[in-house]
Amino acid sequence: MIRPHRHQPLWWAFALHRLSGLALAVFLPLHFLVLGSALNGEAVFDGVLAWSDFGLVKLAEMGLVFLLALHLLGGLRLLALEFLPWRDGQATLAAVAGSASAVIAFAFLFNAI
Amino acid sequence: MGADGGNLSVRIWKGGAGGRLIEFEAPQRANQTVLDVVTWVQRHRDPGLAYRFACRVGMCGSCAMTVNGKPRWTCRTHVAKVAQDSRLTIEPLRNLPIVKDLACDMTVFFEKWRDARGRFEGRATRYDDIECIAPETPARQAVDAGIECINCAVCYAACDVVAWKPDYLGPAALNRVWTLQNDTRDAAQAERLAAVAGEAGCHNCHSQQGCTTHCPMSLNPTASIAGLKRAVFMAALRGEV
Amino acid sequence: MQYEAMLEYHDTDILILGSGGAGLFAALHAGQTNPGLKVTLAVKGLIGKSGCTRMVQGGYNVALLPGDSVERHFMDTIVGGKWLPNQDLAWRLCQTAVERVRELENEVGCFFDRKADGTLHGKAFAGQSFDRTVHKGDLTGIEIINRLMEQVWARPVTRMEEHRALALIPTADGAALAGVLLVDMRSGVFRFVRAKAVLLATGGGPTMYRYHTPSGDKSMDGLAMALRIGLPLRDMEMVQFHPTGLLAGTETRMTGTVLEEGLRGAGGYLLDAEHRRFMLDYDPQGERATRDVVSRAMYAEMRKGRTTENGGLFIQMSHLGPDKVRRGFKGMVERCADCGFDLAGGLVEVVPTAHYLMGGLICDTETLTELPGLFVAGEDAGGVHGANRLGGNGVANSTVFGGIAGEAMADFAAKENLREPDEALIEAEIARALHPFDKPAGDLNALRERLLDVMWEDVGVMRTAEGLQRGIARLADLEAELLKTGLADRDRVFNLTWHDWLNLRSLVEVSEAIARAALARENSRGAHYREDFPEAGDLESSSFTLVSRVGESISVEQAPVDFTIVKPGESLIDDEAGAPEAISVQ
Amino acid sequence: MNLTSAQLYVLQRLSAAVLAPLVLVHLGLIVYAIQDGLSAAEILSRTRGSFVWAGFYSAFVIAAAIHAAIGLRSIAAENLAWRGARLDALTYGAALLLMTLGARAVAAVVL
Ligand SMILES: Cc1cc2nc3c(=O)[nH]c(=O)nc-3n(C[C@H](O)[C@H](O)[C@H](O)COP(=O)(O)OP(=O)(O)OC[C@H]3O[C@@H](n4cnc5c(N)ncnc54)[C@H](O)[C@@H]3O)c2cc1C
Ligand code: HEM
Ligand code: SF4
Ligand code: F3S
Ligand code: FES
Repeated sequence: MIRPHRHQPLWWAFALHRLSGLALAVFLPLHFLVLGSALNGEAVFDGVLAWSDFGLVKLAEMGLVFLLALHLLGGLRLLALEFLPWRDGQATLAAVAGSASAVIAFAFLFNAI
Repeated sequence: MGADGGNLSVRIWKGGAGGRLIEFEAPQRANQTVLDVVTWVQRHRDPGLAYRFACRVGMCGSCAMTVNGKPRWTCRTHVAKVAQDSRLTIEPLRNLPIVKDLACDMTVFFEKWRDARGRFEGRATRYDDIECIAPETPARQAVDAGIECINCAVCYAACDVVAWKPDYLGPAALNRVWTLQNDTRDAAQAERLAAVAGEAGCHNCHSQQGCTTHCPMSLNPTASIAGLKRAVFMAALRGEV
Repeated sequence: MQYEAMLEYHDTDILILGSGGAGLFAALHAGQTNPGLKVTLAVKGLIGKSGCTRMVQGGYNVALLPGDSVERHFMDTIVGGKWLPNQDLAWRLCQTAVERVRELENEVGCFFDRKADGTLHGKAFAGQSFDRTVHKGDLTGIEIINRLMEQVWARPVTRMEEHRALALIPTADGAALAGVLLVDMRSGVFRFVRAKAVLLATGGGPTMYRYHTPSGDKSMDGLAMALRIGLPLRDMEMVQFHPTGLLAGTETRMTGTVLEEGLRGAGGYLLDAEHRRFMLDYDPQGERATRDVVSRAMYAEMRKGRTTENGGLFIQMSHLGPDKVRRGFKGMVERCADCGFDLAGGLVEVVPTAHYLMGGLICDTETLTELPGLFVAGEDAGGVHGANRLGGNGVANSTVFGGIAGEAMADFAAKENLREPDEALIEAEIARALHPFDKPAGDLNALRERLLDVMWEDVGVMRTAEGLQRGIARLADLEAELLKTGLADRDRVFNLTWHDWLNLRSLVEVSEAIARAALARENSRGAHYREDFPEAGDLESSSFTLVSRVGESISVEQAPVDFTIVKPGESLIDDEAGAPEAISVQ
Repeated sequence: MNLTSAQLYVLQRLSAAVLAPLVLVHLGLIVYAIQDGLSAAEILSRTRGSFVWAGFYSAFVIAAAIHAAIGLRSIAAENLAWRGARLDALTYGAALLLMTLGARAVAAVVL
């Protein structure tokens, strides 16, 4: 499935950007629903938020934070690539974006537990 | 003489779109390109094998094929560089219709080059002097950076967007267009920008950089396309495209 | 007719064979001259991607830079051609090159290299008195052909790609050309294209030598076709060898490909197998002597037997400093590296390699041949270069005369009607092309190798009457065997082996013409060297050879050179007789 | 409303540029706010009645709706080979859905 012509870091950067974007787009309506539940009173909202105390949910949240950070930083790389003069080393930049996202995600997890 | 005695096991695509890989044994040599292996098979094992080449020195861009899964020019790819355990798999380029075996129909590639308005449209004529243009001007350097394309379609085969959106003009045509948009002698830049701002245009590119990674001439279509996107962005804001 | 089911008919006003500099320019100019005409471009490979114009590295000679003149370019061409060129053609070349380069730059879109002040840069090429070679880095041909190709793709030209011309078909009375028989290589369908005017621009290409530079699609088809309908070819003995072809062994297509001229110019050494520099034994200019001199010295050295593993010599660049070489010859160093050789730091095996055929069809300055309806331009045309072609005059020749042909054909076609072909000849030519299909399969490859050896050994860099006669006899044997050899794969669809067979047949036929012309010229001029007649002969009474085919045999005549513009000993340049003195502005 | 593909591109990049600082702040806030666990009271005390946050989240919702809808459009066109009316329906549908749910969410936390 992953054919050899794709074996290069920037194809992976593209794939991750796409997957993270898709995941965020799927998550966002849910997120809005959760926030919207406040309309039905603080208690309902709290009830929904209580879910986030489960370890597994925490991990999933961390995943989301990772994806958001990754998509943000990756997106910034793309905006820079498209709107600033060309610079080499895009693969390095993509790797930096990936690592920074991981750092942010762990920071989140650390703070969360 | 030159032979290192070993054998290569070569799988070669035979037939059209519904073809399959056929296995051949070919002698391994010290000085041997992938094109030489294909030629050897045609000359000694399968006289019906179809493939294309012309210059054999990396100038005409006719000999590109998929070698062990990657698009490459075959006349300048030494077997030692790509063979894995003396094995080679040779298929036609992706994203183009197959005529037969390893030969693709490149018509659509050149049609897109044309449709992108990938040609010079100047003001001066054969009776005018040649324009004075200093080599260090940024515009001239931008032209030079992208001009040495041999239209081999390796980038075109490497790009997934071409595969997914068959109308997409593709990296080679857009790279050429960018050189023209930087050409101070050209007089059709507005029309050309419109030609690459449409449904099939430059903004379909997702900077996968397969084009730049695989281009045998070390060109950077990604950068060229980024330049075009920028120009289309500004033009769209001004309501021009 | 027997082959009716395999044959399709097409009509066009102008048919162009070949898409090198000559063919593409003809297509452009024909359309510009008369947009109402239907122009068809048929080519053996893909448009713009086949042929040698694409492979031009050095550049384009033109008298466009301050201090140069058309007269000077012309004198260089005549002196370089050892007084054999047709002077009217050579003058037209030098004169029109000026307009053509401007057209390439201003209308077609080529972007030639500039000097720091922004004006055109001209580089030095051996054998010329002025640094007039305009270029785009060392990939000039790509720039010229890509730009032309784009322009042609954007115009209403009917494209017949991977169509091989098989035969020129005159009218039944032989008074004019009616059209061309082609085969669509992808489908195996034969097509007869009737045309009011046809341009032969298939680009010669001496690929019958063991070592050769031209692209793989070139096999002298054009000249073989012309010979078959009785048209005379001139200067056929004039085969130019390039001194530094890459030698990488047999069974690799890398062998024979050019390592650029500039390597010697920059101070590269040629060494024998014992690493001894030998060029100074032959010429005080050493490695920087002209192509023919260096090629002969190398050949002589190789005959002494001190050759490398693959039977050649070495080129060494490392004494100039590997980093400097890597910078100065980036493209060349990379190409060698791709193929496994270290040009910058090591030794690379080289051998003289057949590069260009000066000979070709006779035509006038409007590119018309003696057969009404047939025009010729580019490497298929003879007479422009005489005994030697200056580096940089090849692409000038094809683009200049290709453009002229486009205009001339448009004017001609506007006045003419389509003509009826000799149907029997079409029939016979199809049968001829299908010949190998009902013969038992044989070893085509061994036959090709034999042809390459015959030409290299007997009709090559240095020639003798004895060798040439032996060569002619060996060629005859070879042809007989080829006619008995058939194909293993009987499908006509994209059957490269069939086309190999057809290539071989064209090559054998033209090889005989070369050998016979070489036998007839009993002196040594330019690219032609007879060990048994080493003198150049009297310049005033210079003559050129004319080969034509009468029935099954080939006859050679000699015709005197008409010095229409300058005579030997004279010069168009003041204060200088003959060769303009070497000056260099930079 | 029929946008050209170039206009869609412009909108996508502009919305991304708007989103970038908003997401950055949002991310910072998440990492900081999660420290003491999430509680409705805490979130709402910050947001209720605040014009700043109302503006912040409204901008976020609008930009995200535009940005994600166009992004989904690319994905559907390229990976699912959707074209034409279907593609438009997806784009505008997604934008509308996000806009609606987003507006509701903003209302819930701000009002
Ligand atoms: C490696 C190399 C480097 C060179 N460098 C220089 C240089 O620096 N400067 C210079 O001036 N010259 C140079 N030359 C010479 C120059 O390339 C040629 O003189 C010139 O390009 C010939 O142009 P053409 O149009 O006649 O033929 P080509 O460009 O060779 O085109 C011939 C065309 O005819 C087609 N064809 C062949 N047979 C058939 C057939 N049977 N039916 C249909 N089509 C057919 C071919 O496919 C091709 O499209 C070089 C040549 C080589 C090989
Ligand atoms: C909530 C937030 C976000 C969502 C739901 C989201 C969603 C998406 C989706 C679905 C895509 C399409 C993916 C693709 O074409 O491969 C996409 C693309 C993109 N996103 Fe986001 N995104 C969000 C935030 C951001 C941010 C903050 C940026 C920042 C800078 C950004 C920049 C981009 C860019 C540049 C693309 C285009 C990629 C391309 O076409 O090559 N996105 N986004
Ligand atoms: S950009 Fe590179 S890969 Fe693409 S066609 Fe040109 S030379 Fe080939
Ligand atoms: S591979 Fe394709 S996606 Fe863009 S950067 Fe190159 S054109
Ligand atoms: S044969 Fe011309 S690039 Fe390979």
